[in-house]
Amino acid sequence: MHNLTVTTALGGTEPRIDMHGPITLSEEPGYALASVAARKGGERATILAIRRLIGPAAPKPGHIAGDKVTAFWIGPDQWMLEAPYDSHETLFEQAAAEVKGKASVTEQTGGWCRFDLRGVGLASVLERLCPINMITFQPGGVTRSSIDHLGCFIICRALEHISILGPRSSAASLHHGLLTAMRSAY
Amino acid sequence: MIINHPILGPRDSAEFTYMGDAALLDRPDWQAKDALAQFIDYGYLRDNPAGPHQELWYHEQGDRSFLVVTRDTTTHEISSVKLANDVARSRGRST
Amino acid sequence: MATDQGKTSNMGGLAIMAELTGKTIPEVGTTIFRPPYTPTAIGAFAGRDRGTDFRPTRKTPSHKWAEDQGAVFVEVGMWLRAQWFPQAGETHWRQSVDREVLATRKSVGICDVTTLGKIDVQGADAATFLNKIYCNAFGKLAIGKTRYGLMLREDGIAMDDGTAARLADDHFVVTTTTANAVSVFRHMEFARQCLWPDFDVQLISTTEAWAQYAVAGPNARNLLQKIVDSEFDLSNEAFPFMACANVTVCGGLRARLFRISFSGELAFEIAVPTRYGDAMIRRLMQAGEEFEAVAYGTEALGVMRIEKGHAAGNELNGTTSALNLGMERMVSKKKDSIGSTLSERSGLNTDDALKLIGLRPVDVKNPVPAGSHLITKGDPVDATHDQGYVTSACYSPNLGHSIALAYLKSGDSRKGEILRLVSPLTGFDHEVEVVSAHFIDPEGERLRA
Amino acid sequence: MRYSGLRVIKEALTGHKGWKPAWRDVAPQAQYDYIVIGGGGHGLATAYYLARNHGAKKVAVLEKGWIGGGNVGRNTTIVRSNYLLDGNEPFYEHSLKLWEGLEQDINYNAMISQRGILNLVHSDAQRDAFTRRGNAMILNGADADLLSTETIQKRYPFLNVHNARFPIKGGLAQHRGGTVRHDAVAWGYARAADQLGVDIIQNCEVTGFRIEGGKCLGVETSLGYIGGGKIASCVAGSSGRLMAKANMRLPIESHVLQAFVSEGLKPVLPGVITFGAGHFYCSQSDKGGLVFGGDLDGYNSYAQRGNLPVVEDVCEGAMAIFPMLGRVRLLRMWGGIMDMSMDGSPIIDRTHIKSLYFNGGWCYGGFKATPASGWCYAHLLATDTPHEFAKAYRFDRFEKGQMIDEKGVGNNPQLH
Repeated sequence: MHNLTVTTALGGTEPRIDMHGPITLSEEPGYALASVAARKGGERATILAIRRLIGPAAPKPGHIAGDKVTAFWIGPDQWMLEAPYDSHETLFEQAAAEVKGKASVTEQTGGWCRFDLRGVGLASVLERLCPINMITFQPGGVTRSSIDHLGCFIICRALEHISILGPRSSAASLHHGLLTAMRSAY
Repeated sequence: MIINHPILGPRDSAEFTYMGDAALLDRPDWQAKDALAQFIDYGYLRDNPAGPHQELWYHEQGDRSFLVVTRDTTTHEISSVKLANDVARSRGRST
Repeated sequence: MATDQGKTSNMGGLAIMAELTGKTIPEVGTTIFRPPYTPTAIGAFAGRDRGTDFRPTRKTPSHKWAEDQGAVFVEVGMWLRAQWFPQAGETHWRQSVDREVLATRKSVGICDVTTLGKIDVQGADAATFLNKIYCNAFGKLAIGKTRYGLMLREDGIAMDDGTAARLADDHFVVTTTTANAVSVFRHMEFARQCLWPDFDVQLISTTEAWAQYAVAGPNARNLLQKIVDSEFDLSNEAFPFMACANVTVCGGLRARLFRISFSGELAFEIAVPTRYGDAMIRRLMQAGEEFEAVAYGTEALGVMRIEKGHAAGNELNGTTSALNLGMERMVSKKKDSIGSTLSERSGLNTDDALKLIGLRPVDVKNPVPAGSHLITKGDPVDATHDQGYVTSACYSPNLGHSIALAYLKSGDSRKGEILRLVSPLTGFDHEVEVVSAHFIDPEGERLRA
Repeated sequence: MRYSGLRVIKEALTGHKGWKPAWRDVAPQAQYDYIVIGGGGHGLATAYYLARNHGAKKVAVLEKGWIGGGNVGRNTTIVRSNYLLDGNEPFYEHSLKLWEGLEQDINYNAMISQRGILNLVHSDAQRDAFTRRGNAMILNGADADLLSTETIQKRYPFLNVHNARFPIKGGLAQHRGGTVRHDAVAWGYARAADQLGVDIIQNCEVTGFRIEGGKCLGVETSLGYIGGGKIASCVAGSSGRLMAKANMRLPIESHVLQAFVSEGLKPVLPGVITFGAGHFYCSQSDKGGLVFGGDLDGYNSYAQRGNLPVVEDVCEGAMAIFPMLGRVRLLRMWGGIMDMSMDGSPIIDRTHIKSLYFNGGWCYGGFKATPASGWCYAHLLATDTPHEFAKAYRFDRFEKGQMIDEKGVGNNPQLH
């Protein structure tokens, strides 16, 4: 085994945690990501493969499903899989084995940084960041939008737990934007 | 402006990138006898109507779909939104 | 509307109009309303995006390492890239850059090239699709090989260039320039969804998913052999120029290895998952100690690519064609590709079209600054007699004088001609000689070593 | 009536009873030698130079609305000739020279103020590109000056030079550039043309062309048919709509560009500053308001209003470069319709229909071009040969592949 050290998107060796008011903002490096895009004619097979990977049916647009391995919709016939990094470092290989050539699978773990917001009153933070209707945005909902000029996935895992996936290279800018919005809201 | 995405519902136009007249779907055949003339027309001439206009919007900050949006250029009112992929297929675009 | 932009005077104006026309004020109506309703502070519109937070900053995974090395950074689009790495005793940036260039050409240098755009192209029609996107042919590229590709806009002008590596029959990794990564992806999505909707091809950007480092110089292979796991043969026979492969490094970490060269040296680019980027650059530098490896920045990268005559953003400036770049033979006539038809228009193929050439100063003490214009000796210095302009310039520590890339009318047939290089803006007027753009190793022996 | 200082004093002493309307209100005649469609800056300048330079007698300008009501009254008043390419620079430099002599020529105070224009530089690559541009300007007889960061800081101490997201690393200045009072340009040209016998007919909308045997004979208007020897379209922003009546498709899309003005301030900004990296430019009007703008909204539009994302973008750009502007209040924003051509450069040419001429595609550079556009268009109309400075502005440049693409973005009108 190699012994290369991992750095988080913010450049540290430990994930950063910030608390302000009722909200906790944490850097979450512990997830592997892989994108799955159905090939022509492989749409049905891809949906079935995703079900085998996550348990429940492949999520519809705007949704996330699954437990340990989850999938969320990212575009027509495309999903992103996520799973704990420690147990699923090569999630993309597992997915590729499952889709059996009916879908294109790409490792995306390094492409995204993830920040989780936890606490009561997340709507006040989110409404300062992006044009999401926080009344209809319920657990299991996923949307992609722009936060401070950065294209991000916003995932509602629970009413008091929202994940934001943004481009890894801009992690510091995104983190600053989230923290500023927290301070502005509370 | 709000664009009613056929899959995702109403979305802020700020999430999109405008990509021009939907006539850009009709790329000429390179082997046609008058291919050069057709490509010049395709590349440079536009109807540019004052009224309903079919145009391409790319959901760059969203699901990366290209949409064909019919929008009145005098009022910005949007009357129809379709996936460009479907429109391209229905127009018989293949290879 | 005077100083209040009609906010208060409008009512008075409407009242006068009413009197003149014999109507009441409501009958006259009001003017077209222009927002904001009430004067509003500009800061309220600008919100939080101010100062250095005006736009996001993009940093590569080696950013902190580069900061530790004292790197000077430069803005390239949204990215911050290390421009050069000053060492103790160096007081002028040229000292640092010259040292980085010389050390790389002499032994080995390492450069962070993570910022290059990367697009994963998969599907049964991936090769057919790339044949449409690039003006040169990709259908027959062998698995495990990389090819340089030139992308045209539909109007026949060069859009971007880069490489496409074939990892499997149905899987390519395309690289783009740093500046055009977003627009090229958009362009390819347009082609995929709108022009060829029935192709089986899937695109996804992987720019950020991989940390990528160029390892260049005569000792590049020796260095990498210490990094790449021993079951992978890096010899020239097993892994020749333009080869690519999935490998493992440092005892099992998945990585991608490309034998491509921007510097003109024997060179590789090694990509590892981003979270290992910081560890990788440190490991590379450590492994390079015995070869006196240097880290080099974008400035040295620029010097070496100019010495080698490689076009970059300054040459692909949105108005130049494959012909201007000297790559007209790459535009395949046997297939349809975006831009190929309109590139045939007469105005883009005149006898006196600009051609990319090299320049050297007649008096080697002189610089050859970018942005200068070229005038035939004896001609008046005015726009009518303008023969071209310098796109990229640098001091070449290998040649001991300044060199430049330039566009010159009929440039390819004017080698050896002495021209006036003028920059009235900066008060510069000297003689230069037209030479080949390939200043170093024109036969490409080094990069095939 | 000539305007002069003496005249102002005399009128002041006699109750201002002697002033006459600046131009006549006339009914259209049945037939003209030249019909210029569009009473904006370009149309009025064309009519003026037709009469002044070419001795044309029977000239009419047909204006759908009122003089000064279109783009000539909606722009941000900047004049400059800092272009790069051969097709453009001689034309715009000619225009700047005409601006310099305009007030004497038309006997009208257009408040021409050569306060200078500065394009900020943020990187070495940009400095190289601006060096090439500055040299091209000088080779074409214009003025250009490459400024260091220190000079800029001294001259514009309020700029955010070092602590910005895009620090300022110099700038390309054209000291002869500046601003002109836009409405006065329309009024001044209208008055000058009128004095040379040009009929200016307001509230006269062209509803169609009478074309027989491939030749344009005249125009149908809201005031009835008017015959003309030569018909000249000059309706920037409405070119697509008008030429569609002659069944012509153009290499043009219509887009909306927003502009903004703040409350009046004491003098703070000596000159015009453009901040390309942040899509923002700004000058201060003589009344004290900051006049500024940014990018196109970026989609086809004939509605003279834009959308909020661009407003935010422009205000962000404003504060990025002038942090002090945060508390300055924005009074108004508005949109103008731009004829965005396929290479970002204009067209002054004959059409395939005999006797029908076209001037348009000015993108957002129309105001500064006003005098030269009128000058060159009048030359084309009178002589049927393109003017030397406008010979590149032909329709056929697209089929020949001779685009004049300053920005290098290709056939994407929304990006020019």
